[in-house]
Amino acid sequence: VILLPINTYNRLKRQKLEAQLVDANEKISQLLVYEERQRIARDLHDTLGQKLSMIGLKSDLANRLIDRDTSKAKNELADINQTARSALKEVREMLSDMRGAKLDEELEHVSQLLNAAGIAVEIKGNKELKQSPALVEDVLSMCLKEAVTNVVKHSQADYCSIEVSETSDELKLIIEDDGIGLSQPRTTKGHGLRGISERLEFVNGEVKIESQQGTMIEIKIPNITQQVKGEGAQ
Amino acid sequence: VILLPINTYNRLKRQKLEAQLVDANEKISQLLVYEERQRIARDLHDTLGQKLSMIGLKSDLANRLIDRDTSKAKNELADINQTARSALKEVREMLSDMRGAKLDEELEHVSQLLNAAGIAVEIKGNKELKQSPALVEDVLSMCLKEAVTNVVKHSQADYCSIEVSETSDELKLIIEDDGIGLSQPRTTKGHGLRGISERLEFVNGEVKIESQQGTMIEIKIPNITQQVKGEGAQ
Amino acid sequence: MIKIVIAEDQNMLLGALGSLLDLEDDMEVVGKASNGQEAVELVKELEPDICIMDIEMPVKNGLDAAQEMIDFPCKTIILTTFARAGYFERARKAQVSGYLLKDSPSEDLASSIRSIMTGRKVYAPELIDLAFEEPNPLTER
Ligand SMILES: Nc1ncnc2c1ncn2[C@@H]1O[C@H](COP(=O)(O)OP(=O)(O)OP(=O)(O)O)[C@@H](O)[C@H]1O
Ligand SMILES: Nc1ncnc2c1ncn2[C@@H]1O[C@H](COP(=O)(O)OP(=O)(O)OP(=O)(O)O)[C@@H](O)[C@H]1O
Ligand SMILES: [Mg+2]
Ligand SMILES: [Mg+2]
Ligand SMILES: [Mg+2]
Repeated sequence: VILLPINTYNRLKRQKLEAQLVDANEKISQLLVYEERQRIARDLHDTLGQKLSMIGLKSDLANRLIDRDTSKAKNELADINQTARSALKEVREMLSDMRGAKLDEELEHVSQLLNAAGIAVEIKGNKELKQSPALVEDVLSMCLKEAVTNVVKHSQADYCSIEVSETSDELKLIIEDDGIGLSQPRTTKGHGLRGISERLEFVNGEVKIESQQGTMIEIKIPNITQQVKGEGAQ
Repeated sequence: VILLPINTYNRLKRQKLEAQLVDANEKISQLLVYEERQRIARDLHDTLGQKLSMIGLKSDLANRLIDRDTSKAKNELADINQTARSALKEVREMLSDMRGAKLDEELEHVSQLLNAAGIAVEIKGNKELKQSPALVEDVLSMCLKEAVTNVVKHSQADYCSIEVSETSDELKLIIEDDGIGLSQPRTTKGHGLRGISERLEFVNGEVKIESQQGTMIEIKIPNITQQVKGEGAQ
Repeated sequence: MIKIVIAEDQNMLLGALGSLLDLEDDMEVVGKASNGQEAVELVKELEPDICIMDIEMPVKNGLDAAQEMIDFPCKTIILTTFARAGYFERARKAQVSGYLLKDSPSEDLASSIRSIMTGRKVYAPELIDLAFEEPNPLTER
């Protein structure tokens, strides 16, 4: 007689709690996204907007000055050049600030992806990068994701290995599967491999794909370039 | 004697549930922020980075051309000008995209835009979409914004009507004004109409523009494609 | 001749904007200020037809300055880059004649100035943000 009400009371309380938690956390999610947006918006606002407006006005002015006073026009052009460069640097900085793609997180993510697809996975080498700039880590993580997505989608493999090695000379990522390989006529014109090449270009990296038994994709980013590019990106 | 254990069991279960919920929701939060960042970073990379590099290069070039060929130098300057403006436009769009373009909000926004410009506005049909995927709603809202911006900027109209209709076959948007029409030689090489076409391609939609008295722009997105494309986008 | 005072805290922008408007045959930039306070003083002193102002400036921002000049015969134009929550509303309260993009082509700016001289108001659609005073999601529900 007493047991049931307490049980019910507890159950109801639990259900209410559940609902509250869901609600609260949803709000937190929204808030986080909201704050992130606001932050980015502020950044864009204060720096880029100003610089781009300036470039707009000064190119207008230079154009009109050309026939009247070339040396003044040249001064304006020098300002434009300078402004474009510093704006570009800011874009890079913003990119590296915003990066969410930490390599260790992405490794965890792709492992789960492969597991879910019934493909055994082996991860070798460094899981965390010690000396690579943020932008490089970002690019590498994106390459990892694309390559593993391809393994899951196309390879029919049973096994996939992922190896990361970071030396003072270069950063290397090898993804190898034992699937059907690339030899079959490629059906789709996908964006994956192209995306990998394009982003690697940004950090002077390169990609090599081999396909004998299964597929091997090797990505290299030289360290010297990392530093040069990294300065702007840090 | 019996009461307590059941109570305890319930309490423990509740606590475990609590912890799980907190955990799960925290992950969702992180994921949302992560995805948002990635998306914005991609956008920035693709649009601003490229444009700024181009401005840098072209200002260099113009500087060298100035003494040899002023008319070429002027062309480069016009390109720089155009590029800076379109980059700013993209930043503006990005900022407003970050708000997530819901159709009902966009309708509200464009009404105020038209009001502020002294143009009477009439909105007919569905204000909220029932069955269209997020991507389609996004594209439609963007088209609405571009079209109305054009009405405000170019039409000199007194009246503008906006009609949305969503059937099982297709989604349709008609924007009609009673202004000067498109017949006059178009002065600028704008991005607005091109942007509309480009985004509609994405969802297999089409745009038709008619201009007899005033301007009528009709946008259609077939429903079958919405579903196919929508799956990937949801 | 349309007499103009410009207020902008970014020196390079101030210079470029001034030179561009000076190149128009019917316009003359009679004064340049680097904040809202200076702008108000210059307008009192020089009695221009038009005062063009940036919003974000030290000492006194452009919107506050416009509010202060609400009864002056001089017409004010606000130039800015992005729509920011609440700005447009305040600009309207300050009865500004123009609310325009900082990066609008100089011909467009010049023609907006001319039409403002005839008593019209010109607002750039890109900057109107009334509906979007982005609600904070925590207070929304
Ligand atoms: N590990 C792999 N095993 C077998 N085939 C592969 C593998 N990786 C890529 N391919 C082949 O190469 C093609 C191109 O890959 P890509 O990633 O560029 O495009 P996609 O995966 O088809 O499309 P998207 O990545 O844009 O979704 C694939 O369609 C597939 O045929
Ligand atoms: N509703 C309209 N009434 C009259 N003319 C219009 C209308 N919509 C567009 N136009 C004309 O078509 C041209 C092209 O429009 P589009 O949106 O592509 O470019 P824009 O508005 O000039 O520049 P942007 O959209 O990039 O700011 C405009 O410049 C204008 O001359
Ligand atoms: Mg792929
Ligand atoms: Mg347009
Ligand atoms: Mg300022």
